[in-house]
This record gives sequence, C-alpha cells and structure tokens, in this order.
Amino acid sequence: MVDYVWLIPALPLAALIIVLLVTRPLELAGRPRPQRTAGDAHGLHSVPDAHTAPGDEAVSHEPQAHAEEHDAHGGAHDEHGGATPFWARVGSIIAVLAMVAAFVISVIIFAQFFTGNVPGIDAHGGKTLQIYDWVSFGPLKYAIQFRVDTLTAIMLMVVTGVSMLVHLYSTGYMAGDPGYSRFFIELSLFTVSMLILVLGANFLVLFIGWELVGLSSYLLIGFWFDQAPPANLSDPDTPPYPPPAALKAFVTTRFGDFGFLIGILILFFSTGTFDFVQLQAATPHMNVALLTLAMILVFAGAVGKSAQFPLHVWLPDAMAGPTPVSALIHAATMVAAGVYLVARLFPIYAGVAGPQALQVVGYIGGFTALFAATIALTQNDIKKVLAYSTISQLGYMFVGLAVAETNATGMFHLVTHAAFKALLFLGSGCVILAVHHIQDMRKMGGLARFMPITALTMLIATLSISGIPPFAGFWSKDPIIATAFEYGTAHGGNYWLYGMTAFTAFLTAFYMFRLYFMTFGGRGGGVAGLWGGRYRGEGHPQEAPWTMWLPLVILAVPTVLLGFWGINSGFAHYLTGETIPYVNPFTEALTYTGIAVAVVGIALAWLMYGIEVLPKTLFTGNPIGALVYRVLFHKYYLDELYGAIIKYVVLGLAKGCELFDIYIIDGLVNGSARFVRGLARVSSRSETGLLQNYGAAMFGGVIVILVIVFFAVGALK
Amino acid sequence: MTSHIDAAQIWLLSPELSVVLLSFVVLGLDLLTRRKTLVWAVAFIGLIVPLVLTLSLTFNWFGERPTTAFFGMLTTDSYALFFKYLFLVIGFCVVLVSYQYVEKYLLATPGEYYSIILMSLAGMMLMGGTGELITIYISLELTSIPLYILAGLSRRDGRSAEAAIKYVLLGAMSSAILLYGMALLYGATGSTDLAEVAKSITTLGSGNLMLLAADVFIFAGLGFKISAVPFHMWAPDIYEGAPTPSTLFFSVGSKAAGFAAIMRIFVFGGLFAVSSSYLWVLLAIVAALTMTIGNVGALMQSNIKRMMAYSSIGQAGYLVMGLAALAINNSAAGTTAVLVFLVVFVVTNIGAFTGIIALADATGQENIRDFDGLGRRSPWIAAGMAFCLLALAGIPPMAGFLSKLFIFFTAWGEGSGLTFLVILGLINSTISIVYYANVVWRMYVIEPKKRERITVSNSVSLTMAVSVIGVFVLTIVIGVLMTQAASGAGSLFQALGH
Amino acid sequence: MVTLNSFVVLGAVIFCIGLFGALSRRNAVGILMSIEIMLNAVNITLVAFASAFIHNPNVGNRLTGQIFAVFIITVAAAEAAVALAMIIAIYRRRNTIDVGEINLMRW
Amino acid sequence: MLDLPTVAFYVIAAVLVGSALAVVLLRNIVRAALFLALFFGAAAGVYILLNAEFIAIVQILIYAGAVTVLVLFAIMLTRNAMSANANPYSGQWWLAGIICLALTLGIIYATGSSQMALLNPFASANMASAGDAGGSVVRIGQLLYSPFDYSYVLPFEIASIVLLVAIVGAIIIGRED
Amino acid sequence: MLTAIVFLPLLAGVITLLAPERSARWIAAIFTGAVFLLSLWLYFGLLGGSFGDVAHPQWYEHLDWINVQVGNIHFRADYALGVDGLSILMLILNSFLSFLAVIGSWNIQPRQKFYMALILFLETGVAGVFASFDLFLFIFFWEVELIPMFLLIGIWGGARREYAAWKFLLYTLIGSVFTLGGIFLIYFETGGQTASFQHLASAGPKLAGTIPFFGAALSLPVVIFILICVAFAVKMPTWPVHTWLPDAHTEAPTAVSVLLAGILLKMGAYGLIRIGFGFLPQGLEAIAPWVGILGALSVLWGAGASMVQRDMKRMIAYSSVSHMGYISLGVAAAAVATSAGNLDFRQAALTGASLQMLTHGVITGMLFFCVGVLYDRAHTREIDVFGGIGKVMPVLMLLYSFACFTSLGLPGGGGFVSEYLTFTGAYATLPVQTILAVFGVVLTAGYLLWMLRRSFYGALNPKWSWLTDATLRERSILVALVVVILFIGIYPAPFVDLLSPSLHHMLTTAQSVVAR
Repeated sequence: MVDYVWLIPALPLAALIIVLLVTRPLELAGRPRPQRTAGDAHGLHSVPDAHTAPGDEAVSHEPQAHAEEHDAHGGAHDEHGGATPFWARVGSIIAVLAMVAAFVISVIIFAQFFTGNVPGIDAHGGKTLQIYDWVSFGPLKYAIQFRVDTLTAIMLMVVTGVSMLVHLYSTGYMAGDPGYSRFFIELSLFTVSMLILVLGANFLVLFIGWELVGLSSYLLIGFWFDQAPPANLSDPDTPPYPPPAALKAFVTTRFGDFGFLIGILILFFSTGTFDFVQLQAATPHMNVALLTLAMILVFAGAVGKSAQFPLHVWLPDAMAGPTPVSALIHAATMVAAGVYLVARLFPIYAGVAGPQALQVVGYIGGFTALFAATIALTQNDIKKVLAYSTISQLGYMFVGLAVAETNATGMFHLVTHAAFKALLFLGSGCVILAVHHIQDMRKMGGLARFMPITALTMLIATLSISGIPPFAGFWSKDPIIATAFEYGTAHGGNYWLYGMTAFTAFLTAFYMFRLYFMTFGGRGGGVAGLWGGRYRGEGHPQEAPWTMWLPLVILAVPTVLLGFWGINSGFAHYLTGETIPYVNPFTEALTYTGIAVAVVGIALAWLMYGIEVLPKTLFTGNPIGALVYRVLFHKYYLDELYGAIIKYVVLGLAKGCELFDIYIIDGLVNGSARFVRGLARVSSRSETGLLQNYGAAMFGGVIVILVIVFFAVGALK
Repeated sequence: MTSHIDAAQIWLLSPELSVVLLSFVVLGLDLLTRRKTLVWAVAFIGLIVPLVLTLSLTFNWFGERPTTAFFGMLTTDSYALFFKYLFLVIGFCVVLVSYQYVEKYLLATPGEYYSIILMSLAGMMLMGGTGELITIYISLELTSIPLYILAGLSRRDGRSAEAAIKYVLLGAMSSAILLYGMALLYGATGSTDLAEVAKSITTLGSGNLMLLAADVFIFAGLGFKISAVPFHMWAPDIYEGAPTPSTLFFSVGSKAAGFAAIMRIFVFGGLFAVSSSYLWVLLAIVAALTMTIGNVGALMQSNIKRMMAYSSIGQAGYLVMGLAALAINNSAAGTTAVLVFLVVFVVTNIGAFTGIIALADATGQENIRDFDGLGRRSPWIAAGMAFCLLALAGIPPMAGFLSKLFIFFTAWGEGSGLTFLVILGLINSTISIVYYANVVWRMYVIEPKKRERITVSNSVSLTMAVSVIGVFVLTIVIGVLMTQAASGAGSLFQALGH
Repeated sequence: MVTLNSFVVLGAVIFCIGLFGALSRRNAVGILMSIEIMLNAVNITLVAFASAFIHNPNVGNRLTGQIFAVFIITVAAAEAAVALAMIIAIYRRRNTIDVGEINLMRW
Repeated sequence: MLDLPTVAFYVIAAVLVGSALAVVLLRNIVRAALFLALFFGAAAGVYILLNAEFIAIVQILIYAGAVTVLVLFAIMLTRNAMSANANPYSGQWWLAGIICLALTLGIIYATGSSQMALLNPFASANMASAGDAGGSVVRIGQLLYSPFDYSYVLPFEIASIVLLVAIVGAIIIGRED
Repeated sequence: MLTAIVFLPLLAGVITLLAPERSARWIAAIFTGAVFLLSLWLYFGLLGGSFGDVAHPQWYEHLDWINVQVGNIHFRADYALGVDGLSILMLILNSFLSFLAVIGSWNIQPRQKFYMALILFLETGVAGVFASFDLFLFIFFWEVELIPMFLLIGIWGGARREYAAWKFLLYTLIGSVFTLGGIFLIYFETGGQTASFQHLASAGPKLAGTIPFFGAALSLPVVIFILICVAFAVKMPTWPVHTWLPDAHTEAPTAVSVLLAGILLKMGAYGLIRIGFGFLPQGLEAIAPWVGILGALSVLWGAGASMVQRDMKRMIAYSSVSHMGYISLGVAAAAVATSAGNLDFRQAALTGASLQMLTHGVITGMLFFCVGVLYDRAHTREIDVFGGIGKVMPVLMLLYSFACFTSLGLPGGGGFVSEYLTFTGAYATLPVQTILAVFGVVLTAGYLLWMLRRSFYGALNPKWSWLTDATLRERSILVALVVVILFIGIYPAPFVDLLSPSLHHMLTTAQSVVAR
C-alpha cells in the first residue's frame, strides 16, 4: 500500500478539481441571476441573492445593506439558515468522501508500519517514492519524491484524520454560507498541501508543501474577505478582522521562511542534496558551525509556521477564519508543521549539529510556551484563548524535541495535541454557532445545559490539555516536563526549561478551565459550577447538528485513549523503531508535582470562574497586577511594536527608495536633459541672423584651425 | 592621356553635357509653351538621357572607356560614376517633388527653375568627375550660382531674398578663401592637376606650412558647402528662407558635391598622404564640433526647415568623422564609409523634405507645430516622413542606422585616436533622436487642430514612395552599396598607386 | 629686389584688407566690393606664382596661374552680377541693403 | 638694389593697398566704388609687372570697366538704402580687424617660412625682371581652347555655362514680380 | 522558418495598415496566432533531437548581408538567424504574449488599426533580437522596437505619457551608446572579421589584456563587458538605471505594459546572458560580485519602492525591477568560478535566471492584464480608492490573487521554480548577495498581498458596486496564462531541458577560460 501513498494527496486533489471545475460551475449555473436594471448601480436588490460568493458571475450588489448585515453579526459571517445549493452539497460530499478514502489508506499504511509488513523498506525505516523529476544538474537533483516512514505514517493519520473530521464538521458549520463550495475547495487545497508537506522526501517537496499550506492558510483566514472592518480594530477583545489577518499570517510566516530558505541553501550548497536521508549521511562532513547555523535557520521556518515567539503574532489573528479552519490548520496540522520539520531533521539536530541548535529550539519553545500561556490568561475571545494555548502547546513540543533523546517526545505531544486541540476548536465552533457568532466568553456561560455533547467533549479535551491523567495530554505532556527536568540535571542544574514548562502547565490548567467555566459553567451550574450556570448572552443556544457533534465525539475517543499508546514507549518504539527504556511516570515524584500544579490551576479557575468565590479582580486589583494585566491583555504590545517597525522603518526605507529614485536618479536624468536643452538654447542664440557674424565665424574658425595646425607642426616636429 | 579631344572624350563628358543641353531645352521650352506639366515632364524624362549615358560609361557599352579626358581634367573612375548616379538621383527627385511647389510659390517660371536646377546638377556631376583644381572651382561655381538663385526664388516673403543675399555673399567669401587655398597649393606644387600635385607634393615635407595653410583654406572653402562647423552658420537661415525644394536640393546636392570635391582634392591630390598626421586631428575637431553643434542646435527649433538645417549640420559631422577616419590612415575605408553615408543621407533627406514640401504644398506652413496630427491628416506622407526622419536619426531598421554604424565602425577601426569621437558621435545620435522623434511624436501623437485631410499631389507622393522604397531597399542591399562604394573609393586611391 | 615673396605678401595683405571690408562694411554693395578685392588678391598671388613657375620645364608653359586668374575674373564678374541683382531685389522688398538690418531669420 | 621694376612694384603696391583701404574704409560708398576702379587699375599694373599682359588687359576690361560700372549702377539703384547717419561699419569691426590681422600674419608666416618645392630655383629671383614669360595672348588662347594641345577647354566651356546661368539668374532675380 | 517568424509580423503590420479599420484586429490576431504556432514548432520540431547551443544553432539561416573589406577594415554583418534553447524559449514567449496582447486590446480605441500595426512591428523587432545570430544584426533589431513602443506609450498612454515615452526612448538609447562602443571593441579585438555569435562565443572568452583609460590600465574583457551590458542593464532594468520603467509601465496601455514587462525587459536579460555571459564570461567573472550586488540591490530596492506605490501598475513595475534582479543575481553567480566542482550549482543558477525570464514574462504579463481589466472599468489604478471589490469581481480577484501568489514565488507557479533554482544555485558562489535577494521574497509577499488586501478585501466601497467582473475574453487570456504558469510551476522539466544544452555550453566555455 505504501507504493500507493500518492493516492492520499491525489484524492483530495481530485476532489478539489471536481468541485472547482464541475460542481461549482453547476452550482453557479443553477443560481438565479439577478436582472440588471438601468441605474441600479446603487439601487435596491431583492434579498435572496444579495450575497454572492466570490467566483460568482458579475452581479451587481446592494452594498450598504450588505455591510449593515455584517455589522449586525458583529463582523462574523452571515447567512445561516440560507439553503445550501444542491450542487454545493454534492461537492462537499465528494470532498468528504475523498477524505474518508484518504484516511482509510492512511490507516492501512499506518497499520502496515505497525505490523512491520512494509515491502521494500530501506535501512532508515522508510521508503522513498519517486514521483517525477523537476530538473537535475549533474549530481544535483531537484526531484519530486515522497518518503513514507513511521513519522510520515503518523502525520498522515493525523492530517487525514483531523481533516476528514473537519470536512464533515464543515458540512454542518458552513451550511448556507454563500462561499460553501469555495470553502471546500480551499479546505481540500490545504489538505493536499499539508499531505505534500508531510510526504516530502526532500526539502524541495517539503518546501512546496510548506508554502502551499501557507497559501491555504491565507485563503482560509481571509475566507470572509468581504467583511466590513469592526469598529475598534485595535481592541484585543474585538474578533480579528480577516483581511489584515490573512495578510499578517502569510507575511509573518514568510519571514520565517526567509530563514528557512537560507538554511536550505546552506545545506544544499554544503551537501549537494535536498534529500533528508542523504542529508543525514552528508551533514557529518560539514563544518559544524555552519551546520548549526543552518539548522537554526531552518528552525526559523518552524518558528514562523508554528507561531513561536517572536513570529507568533499571526496565529491569534488567524482566528478570523472560520472555526473549522482554526481547528484543522491553526491548531492540529499546519502549525504543527514546524514541529514536524524539526522532528524530521531530528537526527541532524541531535546527532550532527552543534548543541546550540537544539538549545535554540528548546529555549524558544519553552519561552513561547510560557509567554503565550500568560497572554492566554487574559483573553476573553474564546478562539484567541485557544490560539494562545496552541502557541503554548507548540512550544511544549519544541521543548520536547529539544530535550529528549528522540523526536518521539515532541511528536507524541503533537499527535495528542492534534486530537484535543481540534476537539477544542470544533467545540468552540459549535458554541460560537450556538450563540450566534459571539466569541466573547463574557457573553456566554452555562452552555453545558444547552449543548451537553459539546460541553462534555470539551471538558474531556480541557482535562487532557491540562495534563490530568488518564487523558492523552497527560501522557504526552508529562514526559516533556520530566525530560526537561532530566535535561536540566544533565546540564549542570540548568532547570530553566523545566521551570518554564512546569509553570506553564499551571497556567494552562488555569486558563483552559477559565475558558471552560466561562463558557459552559459558572456560578449556579451543576456539579459545582461545572455543568451549566447563568447564560450571559442572548437568544437560545442549541446543540449543534450531528454533522458537527459527531466529529467531536470521534475526536474525544483519541483524546481519552491515545495517551495509553505512550505507555511502555509504544509510540516512541513505533516512531523510531528502537526500544526506548520506559519509566512509569507514576513512580516519579515529579509527575505528581506536575499533576498537582495542574490541579492547583484548575482549582484556582474553579474558584474564580466556576463557583466565583474569588473575585475576578483578585490579581488585577492592585496597581502592579493591573499593569501586568494590561500588558498581557495587549499581548505585550508586540503587535503595536511590529506595526511601528513596519510603518516607520520598513515603509520609511521604502519611501526612501522611492524618493531617491524620484529626486536623485530622476533628478540626474531630468537635469541632464535640462542641461542639453539649455545648451541648445545657447547654441541657437549664436545664430544672430547677421551674415557678417557668420563670416567672422568662418574666418575666425579658419584662423583657429590654422593656429592649431601650426602649433601641431611645431609640436610634432 | 590622349593628346587631343576625340569622340571618346566627348562620350566621357556626355552625361554632364546632356544635362546642360536638357537645361537649355527646358529653358527654351518655357518660351514656347505655358504648360507647366510639359516642361516638368521634359525635365524629368530628359534626365533619363544622362542616366543612360552614365550607364553606358559604367558598363562600357561603347567599348572600353578611357580613364580620363580633356587632358586629365575629366576623369570617369568609379568614384566619379558613383557621384554621377547620386546626383542624378537627386536630380530626379528634386524635379519630381518640385512640380506643385514651383507654380505655387516661386518667382521663376518652371522652365527657368528646372533649367537652373539642371545646370547646378551638371556642376555637381562635374565636381565629382574632375581631377583638376580650376575645373573643380568652375564646377563649384556652376553648382553654387544656381543655388544662390534658387534660394531667392520664393515669391512669398522677404525671407527668401534675405536668404539669397546671405547665401551669395557668404558663398563668395568662401569661394575667396577656397581660391586662396588653391592658389597656395598651386604655389607649392606648380600645378593644378591633382595627379601632378600628388606627385610633386611628396617632395614637400609633411609639415610644410604653406601646404597646410592651403589644406586649411581649401577645407574651409569646401567646408562651407558641406556646412561643417565653423562654416555652417549660413545653413539655418538659408534653409529656412529658401523655397523648400531648393532647400532640399542644396541640403543634399551641395553637401554631396562638397564631399565629392573634398575627397577628390585631399585624396587624389595626395594631401592626406602627406599631411595626414595633422589633418586628421583638424578633421576630428571639426567633426566633433559639427555634430555636437548641429544636433544640439536642432533641439529647440520651431521651424522644421531650420531644424533640418541643423540636422544636416549634424549629419555633416558624422561625414566629417568619416573624413577623419579617411585621413588618419589615408585609407579607402573612410572614403567608403563617407560614400555610403552620403547615399543614405541623400535618400532619407529627400524623403524628409518631401514630407515638408507636401505640407507646404497643401497649407504653406512649415513650423514643426504644423505637423501636429499629420499621421491622421495624411497617413502615407506622415508614415514616409517618419520613416525617413528615423532613418536620419539612425534608428533601425532603416538604412540610416547601418550607414551610421558603418561610419562609426570605420572610425573606430581606423584608429584609437578616433574612439572618443565615435563615442561623441553615438551620444550625438542619441541627442539627434530627440528632435527627429519629436516630429514623429507630433505627427502621430498630438491631435491636429484641423482635422481635414491633406491632399498631396501625385508627384510628391511618388517622390516619397521612391525615397521610402529606396531606404528600404538600401537596408537590404546595403552590402552591395558598400561594395560599390568601396570600389569607388578604391579608384580614388588607385591613381596614387596605393 | 622684388621676389616672389613680395607679391605673395602683397596678395595676403590685400586679401585681408578685402576681408576686413567684407566683415565690417554694413552696406551690401560694399561687402561685394570687398569680396572683389579679395578675389583680386588671389589673382595677384596666382599670377605671381605663374611667373615664378615660368621656367619650370614641366608646368611652366601651361601658365596655369594666369589661366586660373582669367577664370576667376570671369566667374567673379558673373557672381557680382548675380549678387547685385539680389541686392537690388532685397532693396526693393525691404528698402535697405544694410546687412545689419537683414536679420529676419535668426535663432 | 633699387631698379625701376622694384620702384614700380612698391609704388603700385602702395597704390593697391591704399586704394583697397579706401574701398574698405571710406564712409561714402560712391567714393569707395571709385577707389575700387583705381584698385583694379593698379592690379593691372601688377600684372604687367609680372609680364602677364593678357591678364592685365582682361582686368582692365572686365573689372575696371564692367564690374565697376555694375557696382556703380547698383549703388545708384539702391540709393538711400543706408540711413545717412548710421555707422557704415558693423559692430564687430574690431573682431574683423583682429581676424584679418591674424590671417595676414598667418599667411605671411606660412608662405615665408616654407620651402616651395618646385619654386626653389626661382623663389628668390627678381620677379619684376623675369622677362617675357610666354604669357602672350596667343599662348593663352591656345591654353584656353585648343583641342589638340594641353588646354583648359573644359573649364572654359563650363565657365560659359556659368555666365549663362548668371545671366538667367540675374534676370529672374532682378525682374519685377 | 525563423525568417518567417521574424518578418511575418512585419508583413502583417503592413497589411494591417492597408486594411480597413474594422478588420485590423482580426488580421493582427490571425497573424500573431500563426506566428505563435510557428514558434511552437521551433520547439516541437526539435523534440527528440538537440535544441542546439550557440556553437550549433538550430533552424540556422545564413545570408551574406554586409561583407566589405576595404583596406584593413573588414565590416561584416551577416543575416544570420538561428536559435538555441534560450532563444526558442524567448521566441515562444514573445509570440505568445504578442498574441495575447492583441486579444487583450481587442477594443482599444482610438486608432485601432495603427495600434495593431505597431504591436506587430514590435513583435518583429523583438523576435529579431532573439533570433539573430550575428552581433550587428542583433543590435540592428535591438532598437527596432523603440519607436513602436515610443508611439504606443505616447498615443495610448496615460496622463503623463509624454514624459514616460520620452524617458523610455532616451534611457534606452543612451544605454545603446555604450553598447555600440562595446560591440566595436569586441569586434575588433576578436579579429575584426566577423561578429557571428559562433565566432564570438569561441573567441570572446579568450580575450585578455588591458586597455588604457586615462592612464589606468583596465582589463579589456571587463571593459567590453561593462560597455556592452549597459544597454542590457537599462533594459532589464537594474538599479540604478531603472527609473524609466515605472513611468513607462504606468503610462502604457495594458497590453503594452504586458509586452514591455513580458518581453522587452527580457531582451535585456537575454542580452546579458547571451552576450555578456556567453561571450565575455571572464569579464563578468571579474566583476560578478558587484553584478550580484546590483542584482540584490535591485531586488530589495524594487521591492521596497513597490511597497509605497499608490498606483497598481507602478507597483507592479517596481516589482519587475525586483524580479529582474534575480536574473542579474543568477547570471552573476553563474559566472563566478570558485572551483570546478560547483559547475552544477552554477548551471542551476543560470537555468533559474533564464527560467525567470519566462516566468516573470508570463506572471507579470498576467498581473498587468489583471490591472488592465480593473482599469478598463474603473479608470483608475490607485490602490487605496478601491476596497472590497472582490465582492463584485470575484473571478478577477481569483485570477489576480493567483498572479500575485505566483509572482511572490509560491510553489505551483512558475516563479517558484525559477527563484528556487536561482537561489539554490547562486548561493554556492555568491552567498551574501543571495541572502539579500532571498529577503526580497518576504517583501514581495508584503507588498503584493497588501495591495490585494487594500483593493479586493474588506467591505465593498459602495462607489465601486457597479463594477462588473472580467468578461469571457479577458478570462480566456488570463486562464491561458494560468495554464502556462501552472505548467511551468508543476513540471518545469521540458523548459529546463530546452535550456540546458545552450546554458551548459556557455558554462563549459566559461569554465575552460577559468581553467586556462
């Protein structure tokens, strides 16, 4: 089956093409065309077709009404309850089916590796499949190759699995949206790209996937590109606004890609190959310092894509996209690509490059984990909390990669995180839908009563992320904290990483339960505020349809169970093929410390938001706390800082370039033209019209020439 | 050298002779008939006779032609024949293009006008075909006096008379200096026969001051004809004032004749051979000044004929550069380049002036401003004129580019001393494009104030067609032209035993 | 003793006197007269050279300088006729023959 | 040595220069024209001195006779063309003076210092006493239009056309519109 | 064959002028289409065989045009047309874009006939540049396009067209001044017998020695290289001689901008590769780091200036400066020969640079077409006055976004292929310059997407609610470009195979120079 791995990206690609070229045109053809009447440029239009998707035929719209509707929805998308056209629905079904098939193949491949029954596997435990050659110059190969090994198999599972569920979920979530088909196209595009990314056998393919997921991310963040801007963009409580968010996401990650690409260039120049397997063999011959630098630069790409400090700023804004997108791209898969990248190159990071490479990875990861968690404490937007949580958890993964002997520690967290974070996002999507596109948790509360399935699955995921056994999060996060401790021990008592991760665990538990309580629980709810409470919003929230809650339920299963794979280093063994010595966490005191920290966090959240016995101003009441709160609430003012840099430094320099062009270069150009013209004026003035002047010039010229010649004779003689 | 004049010698003279006879016929016809078309047609068709006779000389139809006649005063080497053809082409075109203009704007009757032109033409042909100073001088005067008259023929304003008087007085001054130079040359060598001059001149040192003074004076006198700086000052005024077909005639004819004479005297007379080390510097300086002043001066002109005057000064600069290339090694390459350039210049300049005449015929206007929107008012004339102007500017694909390239190429190849001159020339041709393209811009881009179409007489259209096709054909067969020019140039050097 | 050089110097001086007149007289006829002086200077020079060459076995008997002078005289007369005609023509049009005022065309 | 021809030369030269200066400098154009006639006559004297009698005759006939008359006619016809009180010299007379002076010196320098190849044996000879140089009218006639011996028949024929052109041209230019 | 490709448009132009106004566009379309097909045959006719290199040109046609020997001067200019892979690629690009340009200006007014004729003349000139195999013929064709372009900008241009047209003309001409000097030098220094490409390609790299210049002795090959490449630098354009481009691009009508960016700039790049690199590798090598810096500077400068542009076309024009910088970089990097081992890297760089010519041609062409669609309706190109028009022009938004993304080097589009190849190859020899240039990628993303965001994203500005989407004709053009761009982006092998022999030949020639 491994040989047919190309089917996995091919299936969603096929779905994409079918939707793009077949069902969507059919859908558009079936849509009633509004009649253009004379002078209707600003005229009124009947409602049913007032909101046409991009890609639509040229239609005249009534814009003001449109904008108003947007405002009414608080900047979120609209048109729920509008019917999804038949062909759009067909398209989505095709997409879902393609994903199911892809998932099935992934499962088979996964299983094959599990059983060890993979034909043609090479010494590195994988198989490289040639797709086609881009170009090659002598030994330099630019080949499109896929590589399947256990790491890939795991990623395939994660990507196709979550993607399949999100596709399914989206058929519900996006129902009635005018861009329904477009959504599925872009979603499929993302899936294809992500699969290319994880399947890539070399930097070229990986980079292709890497950039394409960036594109999909951009498109999906900007899915509601025609929203009107919210009134107060700079207020952190305002939901992010898609157009700038998309731009920001793309450019920020590109910034990381700049480093990434240079890293690739260094490696390619030094080794002459892009291939990961060959790189492993070739890098030991490289200059270590250069290699270390290259690896750090490659990590810069990961920093961008995985939203690590200082390039994390785009991810919270990326929440402007539809929630399924947030779940799939900005929680489960794409943002984990950076982690995957480091894991993929782990042999080089750990084995060949200097220790500084992984130290950079670890410290940036650890710092980001803590840093993002602190911001998450203060956010009121449900998706933003989750976004910062994602950043924080990604930081964990990097720490896991940096401190452990194998890449399994970090990867395991990636896998479990994919499950529970997707669950959390999808759950939040249900909530948002239920409360009519409000994302502010202060306007929620007590929703568990209205939507029990969502609440329950969300609770499981929250426990999981908080690191409470036996949920998956515990099994993946605890080893990271534990290894960080060991790492500290091994490095002369440098417990910074441990301290950061452990403290972050506390913060995580706190803010995640803050989120849970503010959304589903609250004072007066059942089970001590855990189940229901006062609903602070408007309207009557309802449980989501089955297409939406079913994925939640399905995701809840790995959220609960996946952790047990970690017992006895099962996951690590699968991934690395080696037998890793396993220490039962429950035999270690450290584990209990970790759990205790988490429990304290949960308890604090419970006291403040569950039963609300502690005032919310507990920490912010005093001036220092208030200041800290302000700083955290404004995300350390980093957006403002970056904005200022762009506005004044980058655009300033750019303006400088332009002014240089206009005044210096063109000044020279126009100046010389003016000079010649002046010369022309002067020289034509010499034509006085007096014939005797002309004669004088003639004979004067004769004399001058005569003198020159005579002097030349004297000089040459 | 045959000792007495026989039929064969008359045969050698026959092209010029027939032109002169034609001018008599035309002049006489004018007395007999008042039909302008007839006079015009006779003048035009009559020119076929000298053409045929020239062909007969070229291809030795009547037996092997003698090399010289009239005691060495008439030579029919390839160089002379080359110029004969060139002048005949000029004659054809000028006669053709004048048809309407003559009756509209000129003082003279057509018969007088054409006969004067034809006499001048005979003078030009003789200038290329003689190797003796007295004959050159007389031919020059035969060329010039009709030109003075032609300058003053316009009926319309005082500018024409003014042009004529300026022309005649300055021309006389230049004749004086030319004569003085010839006298000195005669004094230095004892002969006015250039072949003998070349022989005896070798005994004089290269730094012989009298010889150099003669060189300078002769160049000054002929420099007036080719409007080289600083002898160029007459050109703008006289171009502007003279009736346009006359302007055309002396912009191409006088210039070509001047170059014919210069090269004949300086090469055939062995002057370059003796004093090239001084003369090329002189020529390089003159070339640099000429092209710069011509091209820069043309930039701000508002009268198109005045602009064309400066343009032709600029073009003369390139030609003088060719002369410098000729002088530096006294080699045939420079001559070839000058000949090629002259041909292309003549053809393109005719085209450009034809456009001016066409507009003048129809509207009487001759400011650059008046060309606004000509592309819409008269597409074909505008296209042809644009084509020729751009060829003058040296923009491909027109032959002007190639001839200019060739002259630069030769100058570059002949000596490192001329490198900077070539670069200056290249810069100048960039400058020149500004004013040429400006006319094109006005014809095509600017919207005309009046939109009615301009009617153009057939003769003008035909001239335009001839010159455009000529330029086009020259582009393709420029290789052939260059070979012919090379043989012409070679014949100039042959006598010297090079 | 009168040598060839005396004649040549005489010619040069007269030529330049004529030139001065040509360049400074404002009357067009005056200019024309000055030009005639210049041409005469050339003639003197030529004839002097011809006399100097008279014993030259190759070219002496051709009297080239004298013949040249004849032609110059002829042409000068013709030129003078044309020039005077033009002076009269411009006088009729502009009522002046002051070359300082004949500057309709310039720049 | 001061022989007659030498004296004659200097006298004639003085008259020549003087009359030329008078032509150039005199304010009154009519007087200038009369001095022109004198100048032409003196030039003929030079020719006689050089034993070029034919040239001298022609000079008298054409220049002193025809051209002077022509000039005088022209002066008469263009009467009052110059405003009476205007300066007869152009503003650039000083420049013209410099040019002329320089040119004179240049030519004298060039002719004086250079060796005239074919002239060498004769250059220093006393020109004024060269004796009969064969410049007879017959010889000149031969040289002008003999078809058998070396002759300037071609320029001669051309000169005739030049005269014709001049006549035609003068008529065209001179006639009333 | 080549003669037909070069002169058929000329013929068509004349026919167009003679034909009635209404039929002009049809004639133009038919002929450009036919030429496009012919030029495709250049490729397909050779498929399976060799695409040739400069020593073994394909479809070679040769006639004596000028061959004069006078004294020691031998002026020889042959009518020699030939192609190798590089030329074939450019010829196809030329005919393709010309065809699209004709279609794209289907309804141009006024003076449609004249417009079409000029486009056809332009095509002839450009095709001649790419097909000529004699240096004099090359320079002959080089300037043919000037006047048609001058008039196209002048007549159909925008408000400042006069300034733009003149600037274009003079800038280009002044560049040619130096080039002609360089051509004379190389002609005489390589024997003064012929300027055929075959001869120069073998004799040029052998040039050595110095040339005196005001007392200093300058390396002869370097001097020739610099002289010749001035015109190319202007045309490309390279900083600091790029300022004509924004004006010309901005003022030119849409299709002309497409041609300007799509092929005219490529003439410069082609010249740089074919003549600068091909004939004088040693000259380029000596100054390669500086050329690389110029390239990188162009990249960054162009990108920087793009950011602050208000006019879409002006922005794209500056982006062209930026993207053409990659070509300079790639070519410079290919010329550096630090060791024999990195020949492959250098070939990658050179291939990337050559491919960038193609990809930039189609991508920027597409960008200009997109702006043109917008401008045709709105009559403004100012980015900030739009807003949210994606709502009413969804198809255009899609295609425009596609163009932007491929332009910023997103995989799947051709731009990625060329940039990636250039970077990976160039880093081997010019690391610092490459890193600087790579940063341009970030900036490119910034300004292009920012432009999209400001014009297409956000709430629809009610002022523009009447805008209509791209018509079928416009869509067909854009989709055709999409197909090409995707094809290059996904499967570049045919293009690289086409280029490889000629580029490899150049590189090995250069290599042998260094080895010597």
